[in-house]
Formats: sequence, C-alpha cells, structure tokens
Amino acid sequence: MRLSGNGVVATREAFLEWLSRGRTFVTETVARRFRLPFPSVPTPKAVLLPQHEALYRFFWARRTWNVHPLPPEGTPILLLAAPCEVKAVTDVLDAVFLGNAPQDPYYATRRKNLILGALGCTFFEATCFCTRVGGHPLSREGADFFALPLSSGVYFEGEGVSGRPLASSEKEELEALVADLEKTAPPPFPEKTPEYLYEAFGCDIWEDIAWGCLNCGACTFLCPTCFCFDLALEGRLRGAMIRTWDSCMFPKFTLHASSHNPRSHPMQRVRQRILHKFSYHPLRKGVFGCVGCGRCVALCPVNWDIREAVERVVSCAL
Amino acid sequence: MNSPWEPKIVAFLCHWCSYAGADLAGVSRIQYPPNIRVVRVPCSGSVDPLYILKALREGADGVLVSGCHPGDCHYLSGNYFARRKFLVLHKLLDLLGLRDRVHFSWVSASEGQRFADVVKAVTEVVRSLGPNPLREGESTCDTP
Amino acid sequence: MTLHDAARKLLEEHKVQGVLGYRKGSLPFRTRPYLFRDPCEIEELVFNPFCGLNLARYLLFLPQGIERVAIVAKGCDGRACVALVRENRLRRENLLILGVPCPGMVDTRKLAEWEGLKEHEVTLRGGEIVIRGVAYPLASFLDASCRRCRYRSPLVYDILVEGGEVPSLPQEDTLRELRSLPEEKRWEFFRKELSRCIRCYACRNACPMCYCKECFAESHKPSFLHPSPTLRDNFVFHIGRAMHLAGRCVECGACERACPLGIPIATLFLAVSDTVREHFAFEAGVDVAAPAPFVTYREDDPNAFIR
Amino acid sequence: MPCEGIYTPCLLPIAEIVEETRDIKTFRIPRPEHFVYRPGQFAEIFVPGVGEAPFSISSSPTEGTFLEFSIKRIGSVTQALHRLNPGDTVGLRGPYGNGFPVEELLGKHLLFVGGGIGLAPLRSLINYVLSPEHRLSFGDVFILYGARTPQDLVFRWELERWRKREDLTLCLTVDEGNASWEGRVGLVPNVLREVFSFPCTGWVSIVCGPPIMIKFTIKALRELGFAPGDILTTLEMKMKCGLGKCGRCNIGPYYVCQDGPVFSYETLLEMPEEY
Repeated sequence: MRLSGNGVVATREAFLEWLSRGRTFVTETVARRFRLPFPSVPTPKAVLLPQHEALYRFFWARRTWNVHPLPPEGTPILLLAAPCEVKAVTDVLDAVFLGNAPQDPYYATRRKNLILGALGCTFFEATCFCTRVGGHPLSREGADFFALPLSSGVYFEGEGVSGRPLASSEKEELEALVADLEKTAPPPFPEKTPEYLYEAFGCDIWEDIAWGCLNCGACTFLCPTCFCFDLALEGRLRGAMIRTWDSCMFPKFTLHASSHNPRSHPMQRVRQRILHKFSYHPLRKGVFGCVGCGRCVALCPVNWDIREAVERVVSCAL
Repeated sequence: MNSPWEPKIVAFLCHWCSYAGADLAGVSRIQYPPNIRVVRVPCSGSVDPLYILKALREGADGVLVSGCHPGDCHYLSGNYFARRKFLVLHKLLDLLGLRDRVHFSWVSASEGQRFADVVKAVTEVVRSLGPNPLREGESTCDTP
Repeated sequence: MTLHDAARKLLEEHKVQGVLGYRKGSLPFRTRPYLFRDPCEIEELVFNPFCGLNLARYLLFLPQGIERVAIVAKGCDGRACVALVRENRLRRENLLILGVPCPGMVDTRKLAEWEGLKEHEVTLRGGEIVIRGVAYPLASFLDASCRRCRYRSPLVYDILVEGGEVPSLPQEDTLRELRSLPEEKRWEFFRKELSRCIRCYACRNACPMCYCKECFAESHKPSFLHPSPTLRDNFVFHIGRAMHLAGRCVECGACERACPLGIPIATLFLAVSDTVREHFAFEAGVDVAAPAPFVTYREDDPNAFIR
Repeated sequence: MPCEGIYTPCLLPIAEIVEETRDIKTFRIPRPEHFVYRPGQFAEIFVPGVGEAPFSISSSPTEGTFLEFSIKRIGSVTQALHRLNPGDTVGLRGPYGNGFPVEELLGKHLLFVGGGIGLAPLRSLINYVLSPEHRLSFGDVFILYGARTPQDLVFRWELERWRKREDLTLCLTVDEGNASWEGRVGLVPNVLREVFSFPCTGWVSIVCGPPIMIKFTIKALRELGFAPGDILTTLEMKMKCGLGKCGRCNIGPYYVCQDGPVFSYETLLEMPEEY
C-alpha cells in the first residue's frame, strides 16, 4: 500500500507537539535523517524484544526450589520508524512471536502498548534496498500513522494530528517525490528468489561468498528482523532465566551437547543467515525475512554486502 | 534484611604461604575483619586474571590475591610470573578507575599478624569505596 | 616497484598462490579484504587511507589450496604477521610480506559530517586531508591507534613498495587526556562506554591476535560471563580480552574500527601495550626472537603496587 | 505449582530413577494434569541453577500418571540430572513437537529400528501401540534394537517384557558381544538386511539412533524396498525455546521443535543437509 494522498498537512510544530504528548522514541535511522528531539533506539526490535530480559526467577528457600514467573511488562510507547523498520515488525517479528502459536506474552504485551509510526523516506541511501524485497520508502502498511516531511510542513495520514488539506503545490511535490523515488528505486529481486536460493544450497560458490566475513554478530544484532534468541540461566542458588539475543553467526549457536555441530564451518553460518532471510522464511511465511534497511551493510566491519551475496547466489542458481 | 552494607572480599591465597599465614592468624587468635571469603589456590601464579574479573562480576566488592614473597615460591618462580600479570591488571584497573578494588600482597606462612594487617587494610580501603559499581541495575538475581 | 606490479609479478611467477589485499567496497570510503588469485584481478587492488582492517586476521582463515600467500601489510599488519609467526600460528616461509608505508587510517565516522561526500572529493596532501577543497590537519581525522603509531612501515618485509608517501606526523600520546582525569571521571567514561557494548564480538573477530578456538567469553565450562550484555559481563569480556592481549596486541586499532557502535575499545589494549612496553621493554610483533613478556620475569620487576 | 507463562517450567519432584547403563538413567516424574502428549513429543527439563535442555519422552501416554525421560550423561544439564536423587526437584515445560503421526500409522505393520539411547522416543510409540486399547488397530510389530555392547542396552526390563509377548518380533544386536551374550552381533543396518525378509508392502519403518546409524539404516531400508514416505525418523537439533521462536533449530523452512522432531525421509530428502 502506498500513501493514499488523503492525509493532511500539519505544521512541523504541531506534529512535534503531538509526538511529545507520550513517551516518544525514534529509531537510529530516523534520528540520522531527521533531527527530531527524541531519544533514539537502534531498531524497533530493541523495544519489542530487548537484548536482555528476565523471564522468571528461581531461588532456593525453605529447603525447596521456587520458580516465580516475571509477568510481561509494557508501558505505552510511541515509536517513529522508517517504513522498512515498520515492515520488520509487522511482517517478521509479529509473524514469529504472535502468528505462531503459542503467542509470546512478553512480546504481545509490548506490541499492544506500541504505537508505531512510519516516517516516509525521501531518498535512497547507498545502503538502502527496501524496494528489492517488496518494501517501499513511502509505504504506510502496518503503521499506525504515516508522516512525511514536506517543504511546507508535515504530511500526515492517520489519527491524532489535525491539519489542512493538501494544497495543489503540495500534491505536486508528493507526485514529484513518488516519481523521483520510482526512478531511483533498486529493482526487486527475482520473484522466485526463495526457490532459487533453496536450490543453490549445495552450490560451490558459498565458500567464496562467505570469505571475508568475520562471523561476528554485528549484522544480526543490529538487524531489525533477526529474532533469534538464547535462554541462558544466571545464578546458581538464586537467579533468573535470561532471554538475550543470539546470532546464527556464532559457532556455539547450534553446538549440541554431544559436541556435534551441524553448522561448524563459518561458511555454513553465513549461508544460514542468507537463506533464512531470503529463502526459508519466505517459503514458510510468504514474505522475505529481510526488509532492506541496509543497516547490516552500513555497519559491517568488512563491508560484506548481503545484496551482492543474494545476487551472486541467484545468478548461480539460474 | 536492612543490616548495614559490609564489603565482601574474595581472597585468593596461595596454599604454601598466604593460606598458611591465614591459618596462623587463626590459631594465634589474631583478630581480623570477617569480610574475606578465601579461595585456596596452589600458587599465586595460577591465579588467572579472569578469576579476579569473575569474582568482581559475581558481586565481590574487592579482591585480594596473596602469595609467597618473591624468591620464596614453592614452585620457585610462580609468583614472579604472577607479579607481571598482576602489574598489567593493576595498571589497567587503575586506568578504569577501579584500582583499589583489587589488591595484591605477599604474606609468608609465618606472618599471621601481617596477614591480619593486610586484610584489615584491604577491608578498610574497600569499605571506603562502597559497593561494587558493576552491580548496578542488578535486580533479577539478588532479591528473591 | 609499485604495489600493483609487485603483486602481479608474484602471482604471474607463481611465487604465491594468493595475494591478500584490499579491494574497493560497495560503499564510498569503504574497502574490503580480498584474496587475489588471478593476476588479471590485480587492477582492483587498492591501498588508501581507508584500509583500516588488519589483513593478518585472514592469514589463519585461508581457503584450502593456498600454501604460500602474500599479504599487503601496513606497519601494524606487519607486526601482526611477526607476532603470529612468533606464536607458531604461521610459518614465515609460507608468508610473503608486501610492505606498504602507511599514511595513517582515516576514521570514516569523522567524514559523516559532510553529507553525500564522494570519494573523489577527499584527497591527502602531505600531512593534510583536503575535503571539498578545504584542507584540514590529517591527524585530527586519524584513529587513535594511528595517531600514536610507532611503526608506519612494516619492520619485517620481503618487498617494500616504493612511492607511498608517509606524512611525518608527530606521535601523540592519545591516552594522556584520559589519564589526567580524576578516578571517578575515568570510571564514569568506561562505565558509559562499556554499557553500550552489545557483545557482537566484532572487535574480537576483527583482531588478528584473537584466534582461540574457544574464546573464554563463550566457554561454558568454566563459564566466566553471561551472554547478555550487562555492564558486569561486558566488563569481564573486555578487560579479560585486554589481559589476553597483553604483550600480544599489535596496536592496529582494527577492533575499534570494527565496532559497529563506535566504542573506543582500543583504549584498553593500547593502555595494556603501554604498560608492557614501559615495564617489560617488550613490543608485540617487533622482534621474532624476543621472549614473550609473560613467559619470563626479572627479579627487579615493579613490586611497589604489592602490599 | 501453577505454570504461568510459556517459558516458565513447573516444578515437580523426581519419583524414581532407574539406572539403565553406566551413563544412561531413566527419570520418572509425575505427569501434571495439563500435560497431554503424543508419542514422539519432547519436553524441556529445567535443573535449577544449571540450565534447561530438551528431552524426548520415553513413556507412552497410555501408561498413566507419570512421565519418563531416559537421559544420557553428556553435557552440563544431563550431568546435573544424573547427580539428582528421587525427591529432588526439576522443572518441566512442554510437551513440544509434532510427535509420531499415529493416525497415519493405523492398520500398518510397524518396523522399529533403534540404536543406543535412540530407543527412548521409539519406546513411547511401541508401548502406545502395544497397549491393550490400541494393539488391534495396528498390524505386525517388529523391533530391531542395537547397542554398542550388551551393557549399553537400555530398558532391559522392558526388552524382557517385550520378548515375552507373542504379538511382536524382537531382535537385539550389539556391535561387540561378550561371553554371556547370546544375541546377534553386528551393526544395525547389516542385521536389518538379514532379519527383515518380508515384502515391505504395508510396513512403515520408524528409525531413531545416532546420525551415522540413521544414515546407513535408511540406506538399508531403501534397498529393502521402503518408499521414502514410509520411513520416519526423529531429528536432533540444538533447541532453547521449544516453541518455534528462538530460531536455532531452523533447518530449511522447518523448525525442528515445531515441525519435528519426527520427519519422514521424504521430507528429509528435500531439506538442506544441516542436521
């Protein structure tokens, strides 16, 4: 869904005033592009699935073990994110934590308390590739409201901010922006990409593709869709079960107690990351597990570029 | 529950000297603060800096590592090697602003009084520093 | 001989099966590691002030079939090679060090202020960096590890490439400012920085000297820390790693450049290297024959810090 | 203790511990009322202060009010479990996984091939099939079970019970016999070729054991004429949540904890080989 054009134009002050009414955060991407006076979080994931969270406590008392579940907590939060980051929540995280019975109560509570706004993008950064994976810089799909800075104010779709109808010059500005984005949009990956990649599992180019990757967790931890987590106990006589992010890049991710490791080689782990996002997840849920925000490309210590990797594998399969 | 805060100090004592020194302090009825929790190690050279870090991580307010005097090591040179490691750790913790959390000493088996004095001094220093700053934000594991 | 000629010649004459070098990245001001195996590819080999990664890291992760490899080495990459040979990770005869004098590596984060900056808009001129026609002192754009670098060209090399211009920059004591702060302020600084760490292990994995099969940070038996990035776990990870790198850190700063959050983590390792240099007169990767500082001792080592 | 939240285990006392072999013990714990399971499913067992790990349930739901887990001492959690005594507390979460497709097996002849501790999940289904209320719904039952040595055979009392029944064939084999061993000696796949001499129409084979045994047993079964869809096996994968959320048991488009652990060889064939 693209923007409908049925929104209103509010002044920047009115928009900011409305945002300031609640506990408002912006994602780092939004913070970098638009200087807004709100604290930033890395991605919506950091709000919905914190990196460190205690699920239950256990302790030894009165000569017996006790377990106390820690109830889910969530305070209302308003988060302004880029459209791709909104898509990461609605397409990927929601599907895993809510669409897959049983629902995760911790995620569900926080999600219920989250007002997620999309702030449209007016240009593609060098790392952006949302249009390659089915997204759009002006998409308001899944967001509770949509905003876009215009030269004369802020274009707003949704409830809460009052403004005036679009003037014809603003309509033209919007149309010009859409046309401009259309021209510069990176073209989508082939429709059958998940199938091609699945076929290419045994291809011999993986070694070459994975070479250079340090196998660190920077890409997965800073990714808005990577949801894999670890449950690790803290403490011995009293402590808690802690949920913390984990990464398929780490050798211990799949290490069995028997010391068998199905993905012991760095190449296998890189392959798992690409295939999980671009093949396994789409085959299971019908949407890419990547939203094209480009954070992994921008933050990779060795400039390992997932776009090139997918292109190479697709061309290998073809 | 609301008893005043008392520092907890983990002491790694070498089996041949400092542990025997602590023993002597005990049998000689020399009083020293009950704040230390002793871990007996074969030699101060066997104390990996990670043990010290782990003790701080687990909530110790201070750490004391004690071994034989230079030249007196039961294994001839263990404490000389230890001294090099400890110097680096000491300087690094100094940079971090945590210098006085971790103390090193040489105490021989015959120095019961000296052991008590060292523990007294270390306890006083750590007490003046207050609780371990690494424990901030720690709520899940401490209170049942 | 220029870098390209030397590299091409080595491949053409089958002196090595591969040349470990840098290639242009997919983003402006980024380079990426690449193993050149075909002489025709050598055109793509680059060396510029954005080659901050330490290539020696890849010497231990070469694809099969590569027996002898050439490495494009700045001073610090060269030191890492020596250190790895010293630790018996590599055989010197399987390694051909292609030394390049290093102008210092520009901290790309400092270029973010100029929006939409293109690569051709930045040039180096002597000790200056020229951005969109305006000259700035180069030193203020360099990483801390480069500002204090003692060995810009490799000390040990097989071929030293000609022509690279090495600006003579003064060696700065980048830790002086921090050291002059009072104790509480220093802890305040480290508490803040260590709390930011998300423990992605990019610093460790980018480090040429961190090659343990099982890192203490991920060990379960014994377990030294929890995988969650709390202050105390981050403290054990970084200080523990600094202790493991004492006398081994080659002061390249690759860890700090790798950090996706820009935590000045190299500070710890540089401080440890200073201690080792000052008190044990040892520098990692400088002398293949010198004994490591922690397998030897002197009876008159500093003792004043011990009660 | 009530079980709240999907990640919180409920605490239960261990009722009984049976020492099966020198490194395998069977733990019997009371079955909480809400814990309704199918053969082949697994549960997460929590040892306070140590950790949590997934184990397949080796008892059959037809057996009443207890659950049994047969556990080999391998990692930190299993080591801690082996140190526990009857009356000690463990936590339980589950049941998880798909279990064996019992409805699809109705009326079929069943060939069970187990190796080592791999008999545990099979035992759940075997006892389900052998229970008086279900026995008539299934055809012939053939059990081939192998272990490294006679001392490594698990469920010895159970094997004795099965041997006495006339409505099944039990064949035991060991890789390395000893003086008192009167059964067969040989690797499971080889013995399978020798003893299973019937036409395989109407038979379904259920295989569980160490990966290498599974691999060669499947090869032998294919030679005997079993279609890939008629071979069932259970996969092992590192797991944490058991709920298809934590992501680590992902193989291809499947999550072993939700879509498995029971897979047909047909499905396995199209899966990336990373298990």
